[in-house]
Amino acid sequence: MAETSNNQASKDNVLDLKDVEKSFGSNRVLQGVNLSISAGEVVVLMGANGAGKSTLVKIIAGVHNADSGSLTLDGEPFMPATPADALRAGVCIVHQAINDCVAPDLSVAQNLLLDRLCNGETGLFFGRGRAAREARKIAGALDLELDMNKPVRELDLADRQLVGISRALAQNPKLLILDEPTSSLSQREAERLFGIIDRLRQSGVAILYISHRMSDIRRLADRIIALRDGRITGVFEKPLNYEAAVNAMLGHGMEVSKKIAVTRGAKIFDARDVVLKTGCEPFSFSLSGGEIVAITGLVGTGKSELAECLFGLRQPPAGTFLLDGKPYQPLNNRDAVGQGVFMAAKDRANSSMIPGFDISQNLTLPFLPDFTALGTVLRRKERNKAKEMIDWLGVVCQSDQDMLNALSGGNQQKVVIGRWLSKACRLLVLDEPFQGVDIRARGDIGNKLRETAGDRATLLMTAELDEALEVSDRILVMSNHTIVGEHRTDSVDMDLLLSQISGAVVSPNAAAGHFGKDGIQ
Amino acid sequence: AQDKPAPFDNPGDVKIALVRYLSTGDFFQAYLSGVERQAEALGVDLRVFDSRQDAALQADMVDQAIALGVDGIVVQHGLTESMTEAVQRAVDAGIKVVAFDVNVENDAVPQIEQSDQLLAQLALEQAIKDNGDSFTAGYVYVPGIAPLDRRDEKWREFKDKYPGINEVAQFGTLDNPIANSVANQASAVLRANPTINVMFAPYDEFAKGVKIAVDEAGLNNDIKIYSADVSSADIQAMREDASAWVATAATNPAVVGEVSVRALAMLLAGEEPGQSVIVPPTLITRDMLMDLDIQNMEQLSAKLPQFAHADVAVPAWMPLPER
Amino acid sequence: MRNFAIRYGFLLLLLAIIVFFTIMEPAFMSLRSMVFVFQSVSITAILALGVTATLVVGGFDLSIGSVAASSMMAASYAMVIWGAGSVEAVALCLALGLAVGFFNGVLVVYARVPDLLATLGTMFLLLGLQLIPTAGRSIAKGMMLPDGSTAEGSFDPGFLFLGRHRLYDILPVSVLIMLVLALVIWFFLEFTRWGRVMYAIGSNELASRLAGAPVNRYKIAAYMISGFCASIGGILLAARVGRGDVSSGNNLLLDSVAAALIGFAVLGAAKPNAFGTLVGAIFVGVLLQGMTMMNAPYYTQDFVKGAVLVIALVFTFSLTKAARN
Amino acid sequence: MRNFAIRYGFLLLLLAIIVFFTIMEPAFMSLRSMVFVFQSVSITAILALGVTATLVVGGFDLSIGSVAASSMMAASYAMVIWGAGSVEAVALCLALGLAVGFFNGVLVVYARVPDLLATLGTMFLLLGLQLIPTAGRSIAKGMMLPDGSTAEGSFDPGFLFLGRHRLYDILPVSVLIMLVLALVIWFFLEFTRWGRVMYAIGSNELASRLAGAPVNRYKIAAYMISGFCASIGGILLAARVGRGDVSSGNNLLLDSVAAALIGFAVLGAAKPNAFGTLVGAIFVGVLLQGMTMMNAPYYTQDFVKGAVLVIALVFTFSLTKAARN
Ligand SMILES: Nc1ncnc2c1ncn2[C@@H]1O[C@H](COP(=O)(O)OP(=O)(O)OP(=O)(O)O)[C@@H](O)[C@H]1O
Ligand SMILES: Nc1ncnc2c1ncn2[C@@H]1O[C@H](COP(=O)(O)OP(=O)(O)OP(=O)(O)O)[C@@H](O)[C@H]1O
Ligand SMILES: [Mg+2]
Ligand SMILES: [Mg+2]
Repeated sequence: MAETSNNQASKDNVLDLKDVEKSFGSNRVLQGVNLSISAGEVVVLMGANGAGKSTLVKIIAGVHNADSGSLTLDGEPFMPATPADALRAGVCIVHQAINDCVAPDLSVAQNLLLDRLCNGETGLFFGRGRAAREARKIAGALDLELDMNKPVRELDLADRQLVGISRALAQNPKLLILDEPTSSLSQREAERLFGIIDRLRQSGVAILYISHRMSDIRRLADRIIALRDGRITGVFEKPLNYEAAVNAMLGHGMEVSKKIAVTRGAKIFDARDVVLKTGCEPFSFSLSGGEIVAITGLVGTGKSELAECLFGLRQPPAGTFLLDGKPYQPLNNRDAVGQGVFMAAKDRANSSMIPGFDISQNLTLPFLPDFTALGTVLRRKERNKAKEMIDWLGVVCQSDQDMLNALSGGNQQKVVIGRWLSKACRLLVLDEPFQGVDIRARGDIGNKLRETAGDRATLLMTAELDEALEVSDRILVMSNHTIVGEHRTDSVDMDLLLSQISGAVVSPNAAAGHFGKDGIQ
Repeated sequence: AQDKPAPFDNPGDVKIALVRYLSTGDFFQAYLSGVERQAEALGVDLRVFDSRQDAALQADMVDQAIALGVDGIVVQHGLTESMTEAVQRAVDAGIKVVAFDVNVENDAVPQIEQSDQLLAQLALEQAIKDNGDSFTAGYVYVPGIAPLDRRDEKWREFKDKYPGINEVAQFGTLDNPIANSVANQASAVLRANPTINVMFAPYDEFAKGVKIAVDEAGLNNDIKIYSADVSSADIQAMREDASAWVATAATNPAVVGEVSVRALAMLLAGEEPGQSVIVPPTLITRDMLMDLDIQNMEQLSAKLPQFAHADVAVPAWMPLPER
Repeated sequence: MRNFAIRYGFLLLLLAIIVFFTIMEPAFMSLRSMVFVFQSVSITAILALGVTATLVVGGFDLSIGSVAASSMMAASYAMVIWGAGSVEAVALCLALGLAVGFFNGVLVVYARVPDLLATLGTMFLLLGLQLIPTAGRSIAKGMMLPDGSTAEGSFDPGFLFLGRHRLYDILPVSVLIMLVLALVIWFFLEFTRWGRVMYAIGSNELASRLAGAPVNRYKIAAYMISGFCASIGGILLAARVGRGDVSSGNNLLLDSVAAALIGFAVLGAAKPNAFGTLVGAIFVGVLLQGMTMMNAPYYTQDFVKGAVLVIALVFTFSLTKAARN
Repeated sequence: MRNFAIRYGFLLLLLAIIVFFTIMEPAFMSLRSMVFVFQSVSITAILALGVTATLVVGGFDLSIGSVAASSMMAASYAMVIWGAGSVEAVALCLALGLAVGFFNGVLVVYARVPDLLATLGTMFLLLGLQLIPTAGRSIAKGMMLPDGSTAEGSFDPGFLFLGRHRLYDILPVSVLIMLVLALVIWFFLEFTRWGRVMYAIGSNELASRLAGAPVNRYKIAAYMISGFCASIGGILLAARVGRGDVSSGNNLLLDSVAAALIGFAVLGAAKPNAFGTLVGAIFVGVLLQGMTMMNAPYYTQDFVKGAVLVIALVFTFSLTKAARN
C-alpha cells in the first residue's frame, strides 16, 4: 500500500524525498524515508513522540542536513544548506518550538514582518507606518487582534504561536509545513487556521501537517503518512482509515483505555467566591481526592491565571481557597509546594525546561533535598529515580543522561510532567500538560495520573476538549474568567458544553446558581 | 679583558638579572636599553624579569632569580614593603644587588637615584626665572605614585617659599591614554580658571596632555608648561611653533640604566660604588632645543654631553658602551 | 507619570546636573564649554557606538580599547616611519579595524567561541602586537629606529587637522565625526531593515535564522562595525595627541562600555540603542568636566561617576520593569 | 576521537607547553618553579573562582578587581591607621567583600539592573571610594596623615604571614588558600544541591523559580561569594605587598575574567566550572612564567597569551559544538 503512492509519477509532486537517512550520534532517527507531497494536497504526518517528524521537517527546512538520500522540489534537486535557501525555494515552515518562531524583544508588527525583513522584501528602509499597515494585513488573515506595538515577550503562548503561523501564511509558499501548529491553540483559533489551510489547498499549495490531535487530522487530511521509529509504516489514501493509521504509527492497536473507576475520596480543595479578574463574576468549585477535574475553555479565558493563583504565583482579587478545610493562602510557589500543591506550568520551554541539564537532573530539581545527604547530591539515587521515571512514563531517549533539549518535544513534556508526579501531594495542577504529547502517551499519562490519584485532587487546565473528555472525570467550563458550566465526563451534553465554551451561554447568575446547588462537593 | 678584575675576566660566566616593576612606556624602554647596552659592553649574561606592576610578583621574581643562580640583581622600581625581604634573601644568598628608584632598606644595596627632588627643583627654578616669584598655577598630580610624591614634596616646598605662587587648580589622572585623559581635564580647568599662566606638570605624559588642552583653547602664548622627563616625542612637542611647553628637567633614562649595571659590576668586582649613586638631572628648555636644533633623544645626547653620559660609577677598568 | 519618569528620567537627571554645575561654576554653561564637553567624550562615544552594534546582535566586544590603541600606533607608524600621507594612514587604520572586526566575527560565528572570550583573546593579541614593531617605544617624529637610523617621516598636517581643526572656529572635527557617526548608526539601527534584523538576531538568533536571515554575516558585520568605529577612535586619538603613544586602551574600553550600557536607560529603551549611547557618553563627560572645574580630586570623580550611574540605573530599571509587571 | 580531543585537548595543550618550556629551559620543570607558577596566579585564580560563581547563575561581576583593591586598602587602613590586629583586619575585609557582593546582588535582583551595568557602577564607586580616606595616597607604615600627624600602626606580622610564609618552606600560604578555595567551590558547585540549583538558575531562571528555587537569594549569594573571594584576594595582595598600594591590582579584573572564561574550554565543559577556572589561571601562569624564563620581552607575552588563548579556544569550541550537531 505504501509503495503505490510513492511510485506515482512525480511530475505533479511538489516535494519528493528519497531514502532520507539521519542519525544523531548513534541514534538513527530517520531510516530510508520516502515521501511525496503534491500540489493542493494536505498530507498529515503521524508519529509517536520521538518518531522523527520534526527532524524530517528540519531537513526540509535546511536546519539539519540529511546524512544520505535526496530531496527534489518541483522536480529539481533540492539541497537547502540554510533556512534561507529553503525559504527562497518557497518552502515555509512553522516549527514546533514556539520560541523558534518569534523574537521576543521585537514588537508584534516587526515579528510579523520578520521574513520580509530578512529576505529584503521590505526594501532597505523600514518605515514604521508602512510596516504597521503591512503587519496588520498579515495579522488580518487569522483575525489577530493584537496591539502591534507590544513586544512579543508580553504575549501569551497561544498568541505567540498565532504570530508565528501568520508569518508563514503570509508568504505565498509553494510548500507549507506546519509542525504541531495548534499545540497551544483552542478550537476557535484552530478553526480559523483550518479555514486558511482550505483556501491554500484550493490555490494549489502543498501542505505537510503534523499533529497529535485526531480532531485536526480528521478535519484536514487528504492523505496520512505514518512514521514509526524513523521509518514510514503506512500511507493512507482517501477514504481514510484513521484506526489503521494510528495502528501503523504505534505498531499495535490502541488499547481502549478503560477508565479506572473513580473512587471519589474526601473533599480536599475548595475555592469560594473567587474573582479572577476585577469586574468578572465570582465562582466557586471544589475538588475531592482521587478525582481528576479538567477546566476547559478558550485561550485567554483565565485558566492559567487560576492555576497561577493556586500555585501562589499571583493573588486573586477576591475569594478564598481552602485546602483540607484550612484556609490556603500561599505566599509564593515555594510555600504552595510546602503545603502540598504542585503545578506543572504550560509553555515548557520557558517555564519548565532546564536546557543545560540532563533528564535526571531535570526530573529531580524540585525535590532535590530528597536526593541529598548533608547537602551533597546522591547521584546514584537520583539516577535510579530517573531511570524508574523514564520507564514508567515511556520517555524515548538513549539514557537518563541525555540533555533535555536533545529530546523530541513530546518526550520533553513527559519529563516535565514526570517531575511533579515523582512525589505525593494534596493538589496537583497541570496547565496544558498534553502539549505535543502523542495519543498513546496521552493515554499513558492519563493512566498514570489516575493510578497515582490516590487521595490527591488533580486539576487539569486544557483548551483541548478531547483531552478533557479523555482524561478527566469532571469538566468545568471557563469563559471570560469565570466558571460557566460543569459536566460529568460520563454523561456530557456536548451541545451545552460547546456553547458554554464559546461563551454563547453567558448567564453568570444561572451558572453561579448551578454550582451553588450541585457543583460543589 | 685581561686587565679586568674577577669575575669580569671571564664575563661569559657572569649572570645578572633585571627585575622590573614598571615596563610600559618610553622611560622604561630607554632604561632597559641602557641596561642592555652596558651589560653587553661588559659581556655579561642579562635576564629580564617583568612583573608589570605586580608588586607581589616582583618579589617572587627576585626569588626566581636567586633560584636561577644569578650573580647580581638590578631592582628597578617597586615597593619598599614588598621588596625589602626579597632583597634581603638575595643578599643572604650572596648575591649582589643594586636598586633603582626603590628604597629596599638594606645597607648592602646601593641606591641608584635620578633624584626626583632635583628634577622638580630644576623645573621650578626655571619657572621662577621665567615668571617671577608670583604667578597663578595649575598643578597636575596623582598621589600614591612614589616618584610623583617626591616631586610633590618639592612643589610644596616651593609654594611655602614663594607665597606669591597661587595654586588655583590641582588635577590629574592615570587613565590611559594618559595624555588624552589629562587633556580633557585640563581643558575644563582652563575654562574654570582663565587666570592660570603657569602649569606645573612634573611627568611628561601630564605635560603632553596639558599642552593639547592649551593648544585647543588657543592659550599657548599665555601659559607656560614646566615638566619633568623627556623623550623624542616630548622634544617634538616642545619644538612646535609657539609651544607652551617651555622647559623640562630630565635624566637620561638610558644613562640611568647604564649606571645601574655599572654599579652592580663594581659590587661584583668587590669595589664600593657608594651607598647612593645619584645621576644628576639636566634642565632642557625649548630655547635650547631650538638653538641647538635638537630633534630627538640621540641628538640631545650628542649636543648636551651632561645628558649623554653620567660620570658616575666608572672605575678605570669599566668598559663603556659605544656611542 | 511613571511612564514619564521612565522615558525622561534620565534626561532630566542630565539636565539637573548641568544646572547644578552652572550654578556652581557659571563658566560651565557656554557654547564653548559645551563644545569641550563633546570633544572630551568624542572618542569614547565613537567606541561606544561600535560596542552598541555588537550589543544589538547579542554580542560584546572587549577588544575596542586595544583596537583604538593599535590603530593609533598604526597611523603613527605609517606616517612617521614609512612616511605615508594622511590618506594612506587613515586607510590603513580603517582596514586594520575592519580586519580585527572580521577576525572577531569569524571567531564568534564560525569557531563558536563565546563573544567575551573571543574578544578578550583579541584584546591581548593586539596589546602585544602593537608594541612589537617599535619594541615598546612610542612613535614620534625624529625618533631613533631600532636599526639605529632616524625616522624620516612626520605627522601629516592633514592628519593632525582631524584632531585639531575647528570648523567655524568652534566645532572640532572629532565632534563632527562623532555626531555624524551617531546619526548614521542611529538611522541604520532604527530605520533600515538591516538594523531591524540585527535587533531580531539579538533577541532570538535561532528564530532569525529560521526566518531566513543570514545570521553569520550579520554578526560578522556587527563586529566589523565595532572594529571600524574603534579604529576611527584610534585615528582621532593619534591626531589629537600627535604621536603614537603606548597605551593599553583599557580605560577607553571601560568608559565606552559604561556609555553604551547607560544608553539602555535613556528614553526607557532597556536595550542597546545609538541615541542612548551618545547621551550616555555625554552624561559621563558632563559629570567629569563639571567636577574637574570644581577642582574635585580625580578619585572623587570615579566615585561620583559610579554613584550617579548606580542611582540613575536603579531608578530607571526598577521603574521600567515594575511597569511591565 | 573527537570526544577525546574535546575533553582533553586543552589539558594536552597545557602539557605540551610545559614540555616545550622544559626542553627550552630545564629549570622550568622543578618543584620550586611550579610552586612559583602557582603563587604567581594565586590571587588571580581566587578572584576568578568568584567570577565563576556569578557566571554559573548567569550573571557577571566586573567589580571584583576593585573589591580586591578596596579590600587591600581597607586592611592596610585598619592596621596602619587604626592600629588594628590581623584578625580584625581580615574580618573587616571579608565583611567588606560580602557587603559589596550583597549590594551587587540587590542591584541585580531587586532593582533589576543588568549585571554588567550594576557591577560596572559598583566598580567605579569602589575605585573612587578606596582612595577617599587617604586622599589618594598609598598606605604605608609611618605615613603622613591628611591631618598632618604620622600613622602609628604597622602591618601585623601575622597578617604578613598570610602572604609571605611558606609551609614546609615550600608551599606558600596563598597557594594553599587558592587550592582550598578551588576545592571548596568545585565541590560546592558540582556536588551539592545548592550548586546544582545555581546551575539551574543560570540555565533557565524562570523554570528554576517555578521548580521552587529561591532564585533571588541564590543570585545574591552568588554575588556574595564573588565579593568574598575578591576580598580574600585583596587580603593576600595586601599581605604580599605589605602596604596599601593604590596602583596594585589594576590588571586583576581582566586576568581573572580570562581565567574563568578559559575554564569553559577545560574538559569540554562549555560552561563555567571551578576546576576549569583553576586550570585556566594556571595555564596563563605557565605561559607567562615560561616566556619570562626564555627572556621574551614583556609585550610579546601579551601577544603570545592572546594567540595561545585564541588558538586553544577555537580548537575546543569549534570541536565541542560540531559534535553537538
Ligand atoms: N538536536 C538533537 N540532538 C540529538 N538528538 C536529537 C536532536 N533532535 C532530535 N533528536 C532525537 O531524534 C529523535 C526524533 O526527534 P523528533 O524531534 O524528530 O521527534 P518528533 O517525531 O518530532 O517527536 P514529537 O512528536 O515529540 O515532537 C528523538 O529521539 C530525539 O531524541
Ligand atoms: N502577565 C500578563 N500580562 C498581561 N496580560 C496577561 C498576563 N498573563 C495573562 N494575561 C492575559 O490574561 C488573559 C488570560 O490569560 P490566561 O493565560 O490565564 O488564559 P488561558 O485561558 O489559560 O489561556 P491559554 O489557553 O493560552 O493558557 C489573556 O488575555 C492573557 O493575554
Ligand atoms: Mg516534533
Ligand atoms: Mg492557559
